Amino acid sequence: GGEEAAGGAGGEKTITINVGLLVDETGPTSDVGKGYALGAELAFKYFNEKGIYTKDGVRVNINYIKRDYAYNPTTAEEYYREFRDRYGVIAVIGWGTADTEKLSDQVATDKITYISASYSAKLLVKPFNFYPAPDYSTQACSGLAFLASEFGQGKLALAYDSKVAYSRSPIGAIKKAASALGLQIVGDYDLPLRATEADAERIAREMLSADPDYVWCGNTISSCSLLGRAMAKVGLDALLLTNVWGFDERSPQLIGEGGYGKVFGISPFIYPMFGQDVEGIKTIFEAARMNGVSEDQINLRVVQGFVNVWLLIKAIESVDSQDLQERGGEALKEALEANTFNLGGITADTIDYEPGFHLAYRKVFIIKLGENGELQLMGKFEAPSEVDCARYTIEEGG
Amino acid sequence: MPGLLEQWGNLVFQGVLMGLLYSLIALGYNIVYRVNKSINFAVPEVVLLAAYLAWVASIATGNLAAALAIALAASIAVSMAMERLVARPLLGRPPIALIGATLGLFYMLKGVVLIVGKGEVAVLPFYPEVYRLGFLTVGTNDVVAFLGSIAVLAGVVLLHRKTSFGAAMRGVAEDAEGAAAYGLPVRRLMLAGWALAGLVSGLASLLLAIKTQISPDLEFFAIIALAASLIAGLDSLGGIVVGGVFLGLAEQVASKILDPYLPGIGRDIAFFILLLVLLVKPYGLFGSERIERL
Amino acid sequence: MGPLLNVNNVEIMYHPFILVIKNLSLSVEKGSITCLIGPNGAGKTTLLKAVSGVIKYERGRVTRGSIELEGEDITNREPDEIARKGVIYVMEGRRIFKELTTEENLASVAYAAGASRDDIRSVLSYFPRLKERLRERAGNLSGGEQQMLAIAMALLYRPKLLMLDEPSLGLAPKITSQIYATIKMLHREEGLTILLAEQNAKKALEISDYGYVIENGRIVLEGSAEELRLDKDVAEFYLGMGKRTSYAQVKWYRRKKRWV
Amino acid sequence: MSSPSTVEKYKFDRVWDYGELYTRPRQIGKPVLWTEGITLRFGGVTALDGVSVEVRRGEILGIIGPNGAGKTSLLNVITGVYKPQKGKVYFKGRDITGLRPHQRTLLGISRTFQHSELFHGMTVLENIMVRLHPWTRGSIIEKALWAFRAKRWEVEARERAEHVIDLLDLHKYRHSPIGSLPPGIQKKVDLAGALAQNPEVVLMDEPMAGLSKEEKEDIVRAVIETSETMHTTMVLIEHDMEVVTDICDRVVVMDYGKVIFEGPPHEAVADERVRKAYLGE
Amino acid sequence: MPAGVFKESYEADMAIFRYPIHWAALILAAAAAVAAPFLIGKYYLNLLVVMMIFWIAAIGLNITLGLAGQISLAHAALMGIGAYTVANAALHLGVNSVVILPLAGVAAALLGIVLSLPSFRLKEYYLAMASLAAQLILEYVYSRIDPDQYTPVPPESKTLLGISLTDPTALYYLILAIAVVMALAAANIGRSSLGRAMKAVRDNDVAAEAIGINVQLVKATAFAIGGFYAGVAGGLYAIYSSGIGWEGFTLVNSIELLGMVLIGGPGRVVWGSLLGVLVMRTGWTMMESTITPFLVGLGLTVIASSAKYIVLGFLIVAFIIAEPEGLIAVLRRVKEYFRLWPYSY
Ligand SMILES: Nc1ncnc2c1ncn2[C@@H]1O[C@H](COP(=O)(O)OP(=O)(O)OP(=O)(O)O)[C@@H](O)[C@H]1O
Ligand SMILES: Nc1ncnc2c1ncn2[C@@H]1O[C@H](COP(=O)(O)OP(=O)(O)OP(=O)(O)O)[C@@H](O)[C@H]1O
Ligand SMILES: [Mg+2]
Ligand SMILES: [Mg+2]
Repeated sequence: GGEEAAGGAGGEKTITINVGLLVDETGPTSDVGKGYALGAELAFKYFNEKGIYTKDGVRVNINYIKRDYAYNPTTAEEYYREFRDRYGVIAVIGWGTADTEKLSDQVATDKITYISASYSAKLLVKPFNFYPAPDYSTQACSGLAFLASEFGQGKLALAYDSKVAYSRSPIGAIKKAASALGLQIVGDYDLPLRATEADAERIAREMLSADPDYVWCGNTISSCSLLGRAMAKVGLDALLLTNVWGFDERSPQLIGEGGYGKVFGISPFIYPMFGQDVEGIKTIFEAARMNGVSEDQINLRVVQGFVNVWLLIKAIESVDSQDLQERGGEALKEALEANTFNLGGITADTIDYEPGFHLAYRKVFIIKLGENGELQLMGKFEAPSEVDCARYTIEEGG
Repeated sequence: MPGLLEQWGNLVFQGVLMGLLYSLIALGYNIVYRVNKSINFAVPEVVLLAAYLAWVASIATGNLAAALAIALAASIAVSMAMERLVARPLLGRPPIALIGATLGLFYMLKGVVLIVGKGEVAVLPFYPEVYRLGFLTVGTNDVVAFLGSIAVLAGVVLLHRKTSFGAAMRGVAEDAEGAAAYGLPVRRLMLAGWALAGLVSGLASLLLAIKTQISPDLEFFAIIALAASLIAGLDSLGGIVVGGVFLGLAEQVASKILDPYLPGIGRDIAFFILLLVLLVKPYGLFGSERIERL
Repeated sequence: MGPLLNVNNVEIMYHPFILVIKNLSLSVEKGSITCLIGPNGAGKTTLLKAVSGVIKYERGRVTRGSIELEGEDITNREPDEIARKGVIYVMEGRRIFKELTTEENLASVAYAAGASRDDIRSVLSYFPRLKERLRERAGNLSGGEQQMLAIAMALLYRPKLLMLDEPSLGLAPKITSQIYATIKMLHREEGLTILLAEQNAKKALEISDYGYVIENGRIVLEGSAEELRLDKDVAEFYLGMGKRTSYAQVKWYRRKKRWV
Repeated sequence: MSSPSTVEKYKFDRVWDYGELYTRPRQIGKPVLWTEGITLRFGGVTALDGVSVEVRRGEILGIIGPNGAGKTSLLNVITGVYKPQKGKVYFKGRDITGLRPHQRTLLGISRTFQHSELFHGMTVLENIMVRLHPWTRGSIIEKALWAFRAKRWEVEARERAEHVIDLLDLHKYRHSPIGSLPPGIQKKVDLAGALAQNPEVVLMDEPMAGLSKEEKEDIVRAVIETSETMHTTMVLIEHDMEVVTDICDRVVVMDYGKVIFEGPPHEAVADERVRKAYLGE
Repeated sequence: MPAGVFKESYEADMAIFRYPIHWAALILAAAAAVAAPFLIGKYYLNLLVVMMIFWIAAIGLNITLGLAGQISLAHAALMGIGAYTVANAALHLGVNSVVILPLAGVAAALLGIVLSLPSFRLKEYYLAMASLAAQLILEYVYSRIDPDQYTPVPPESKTLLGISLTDPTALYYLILAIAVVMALAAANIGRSSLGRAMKAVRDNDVAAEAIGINVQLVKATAFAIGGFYAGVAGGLYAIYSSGIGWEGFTLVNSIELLGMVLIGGPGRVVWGSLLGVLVMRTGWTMMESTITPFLVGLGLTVIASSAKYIVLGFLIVAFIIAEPEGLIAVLRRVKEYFRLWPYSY
């Protein structure tokens, strides 16, 4: 809970709550982790500044505690304990898949709302875990659905690191959904997160013999862009679809001419570059300006951080102070499940959780690496409702 | 069957190429060992630092050549600093002390690298052209890396083989006090050794950055290179090429053949091999045994 | 002509405050063989280490007095600098690079001494035994061969002053004689100046012109080799001459019980 | 190749009570340790070339020979540090060629080293006590609890150590680390350790090299005392002919890996080959 | 030896607690340890728990590395096997996780013996790299048996005599007891003849064999004991945490453990290890809540997150250069100072 405090602007009553911010700024995912952390901090500062008010109009001041766990779940747990036992947080803004899944049962018993940047489907059924996006499986299926409908049915090859929870998480669902989407799986390739160019080239060459029309890359940007490059080098003429962490503003540079017009990325959120007239993106730029952060630093990862915090704040704004102080995380959870949220139109669809199944929505944006090397927004898509990829993953998870 | 030829031909070429890059980094380890009887566990971070500096500088100056020069200078400077501030005070201390200290340096440099490179994934402004030579597909980056690494390897090996410089270094490494008594310029030799190592690591990292992309994973690449240098034997130079190329090939072949059964084994195969080799030949394939008389 | 080396009442300490040499003075004439004799722990090695500068590597230093080579002060200088001035120290216990081959041992010193392949060849001509074992790793040479190698390495500098520390340590009588023969020959043919530290006083005094007796850090006696040989204390304690009591007769040790 | 367990431990508790031993004079008995045609090669070098020597119970045997003759190598073959290409080593009529060094120690063969091989991380006392480890008693658990057999053993070992500390008069240095000791003392500690093992045969590799006359006398004293009181068989490699001629019952002279003479010291000194190969006068 | 304290038997001379002052210190420490839960908050209590867990692990490594001189970069992997033993037994067989602890230790000890095989032929750097290879290989194996990077440890398995160990205080006392016992055991082994044999092997293994020490046996024992400690520590970690994943036991963690031993004092098995843990583990966690915000406060946000690496690395290097015997030596000097203090006895 949070302690009361008189004062604040015009002597109004304000309460302060503690929120943990668990990020990776020095670990293997720090390239994106830094942006995410920046976005989250911007949001906290911005909204604290603008003023956060509970349903009954009490001002809430969020005091966030940032910890860098370097993508090591063990460390993550230690910091989580610090959040809980030392600062008594009622919510945590988290990061990776392994650590979030690891903590998911703990937060349920501690009744702490946990909003992560890991969109793993397993978290959908965890009572206190949320994220303002579709799960990886749904995202992947929606992306594939787009390919199938846009470029026709065809053969699909999968490349991912089977050692890593995040890369593996949507694979089962994809395999299950493929036929329904009119795709035929022609190969499973182990592409390590730490792949070298040689590895990528080898895999691309092996794909040649399977001759796929589409390739799914389930890794992060470094190996996915290497794969894109390699495909061009070996002359594999297929379309590469990468999931949310495998593609962003850097991709044109990393992949190079070879991939122009051939690579597609998925994102639950609008890229800042396409969002000049989107309300939420404007808000982010404003927040950046207020904190002296230059606009060119605002990329997809910043947006991801920002919206996670934003969602939390929306939840706070839809409970009343009494409830917030007494039931803390639990109140937030219920609020999140009870209402629908719109984060200034950044998300591909309005957020609507149902109790016990926290799937925010099913649409995703598709971004294309255009022939001219510019990114193009292809629009929003979603898989037909009968292919329920989230369910597939949850069921296989057992 | 052309398909097969193309598959394996290119696989072998890429394997050998990666192998040469491994050898190059391994060289950085072995030079230090030959002058200091110590493994420099900080090499991976030196490699990273050089790569990131090159990237940052290339953006700042917009001139690739200048960027590379800066990166090289930096890696040499860092390496010399390590000798001066860490290796030298530890002269005559047991290996474990140096292992510990260089691991400490590893941490320190990691911090610096994070500040410089922000853990980014990046590429140098060097856009390879792709050519098809028969069944081979080579990019200009492949060619540069290939020729570059061979040139450096040859140069260093010759330096040690053809001049008494090499012998002097090893003398210093074995017994600094004795060497001093015979009037060997112990301090200068050690500094020179580390500087050379720094230069090699720098070059290796740049070729690597040109060949593939810059990312924190290069760290792991450099650890595999360490395996290569032990497979060859810490005090051998020529052997390194064998060790490195062997690993480079093994990595690709193993992945190609074993992946269905042991997914992702490729990145770790090096350590299986290392363990096997050491169990059979405790001082590596080409390393010379230590003399232990009573 | 003046002395080649002058040691003016020096005091030598090892880290932190282990005082080993207390103001000691000696001088070495050009072209002479001078020997230091004395029991263990007397400080012979320490003195030679100090002159050659190697003592730095054992965290020791000259704390008082000065060491002069042909009038030039070389106190506490870097060993390699002193070596380049022509003062070479062949350490106690045949310090050679055991992992390196005989050849590489010579090469490594040649690098520092700026000696050519021919120099190496000409030095080897004094040590036929070594020629046969050039490719053998020095650690596998027998004691005598190692001592020869050590001296050969020093000679690559064409030194002004050659300092030998217990060259006969652990060597068979015959080998010892060989080594000393070699030393004498070098002295004769190259006109080398030699400073020799020995416990084997008999041998040492045979070949040297002048001698100093050091006992715990001080010079207790000095004089020409003959004088020393005739001195009866030296005769008794170092040369073991006169009525020597057989080792078999050493009086039986009384067992005494002690607590911790 | 028998494993440590199958080697019956050499009875450690040989009589420690001198009273009656003093009275009984040492007499030289039958061979206790002998080699048959040992040949040892290192690459090109032939260190030992068909060496057959025998050591008789209770005697003090000197081994001399020019440097590189193969004395230390022979010692290392006897103690199992080197494996000979040809030949066998027998101890008390038993072929021990296959045993590992520590097993031979258990049988009652101890040695000292030519160059200081002491353990620098430990004090003099520990250096001596560690020599007794082969006979240690008590399981790891007991050791961890510092109780029962383990504890009793520690005390007993300490007593044994103190005995040899007495013998070689090392009290001053009991708790001082090895590194700082002058070479003379280090040689003594080495010998003390070997004697503490209370062996049947002790092999000494140049125990007096580089020592002053007094120190040599101390060592000789210890050697003679042990030989007289314990009737321990002694093998002594030494370059100092005075010592050898004074205290050895027999000498073996080696040259180029061969035995060139075997017999009483005074004959050796007179022998022509020995003079040529070794004394060089 | 201070005047007034005489020892009339070798036994007394070889005891751990030789002087009254030792006993005094011991009693004080004991009191403090027992009182801790009532004096400090839950968070700090957890820090202590983690600290003691890694203390046990570090003691293990200190025996393998500090006493027997066998460099091991696979110690974290040994912790891993212990942790996985407990976790899987609790998860799949529903075994009480405290009961299974000894087994976790044994499992790790056995793995330790396997890891000791290279040490029969390898030394120094080659041995270090062999163990590094073993570490990475084991990581690969773990990542196969635990692909989700997460094996939960059901809370219901964490009970002792009906007391739930999810309560930090209970867990604290349990681990305190285990840690103290194991520390004492380590100290005893260190001063026993086995300990001396290990030191001998460390200082000069060829000579050690020649004077009658079964070097291979000693090495294997050292690895086994080290493994046992690591295994128990790993098991305790599984009990402490809600679940385990293989990235908890990677090369980085091994290096961390090595750092602890080197900083604290190799060969100073008990206290050296403790100090090392204090600096490397607890210090690290604290840094995040002190140094980083401090730097941010200075407006150095760029370097804030990386600073801790630089600081830690610097600590390691500095200690190794300045204090060969590690932090413990510094403390000993302080102690000497007080020993000479008038009336301190
Ligand atoms: N590195 C050192 N640190 C401290 N004390 C030392 C060091 N080296 C030698 N000593 C001490 O200095 C004294 C003189 O030793 P030194 O070796 O010079 O005598 P020495 O005459 O050469 O004896 P020897 O005849 O055995 O060679 C001895 O007491 C020795 O313990
Ligand atoms: N480990 C080894 N490797 C190679 N050669 C060796 C080895 N040990 C000994 N030798 C060779 O064997 C020969 C005999 O050596 P050894 O040490 O036995 O002679 P030694 O009689 O003990 O001489 P010293 O009196 O100098 O000790 C020498 O030529 C030596 O080079
Ligand atoms: Mg001396
Ligand atoms: Mg010998």
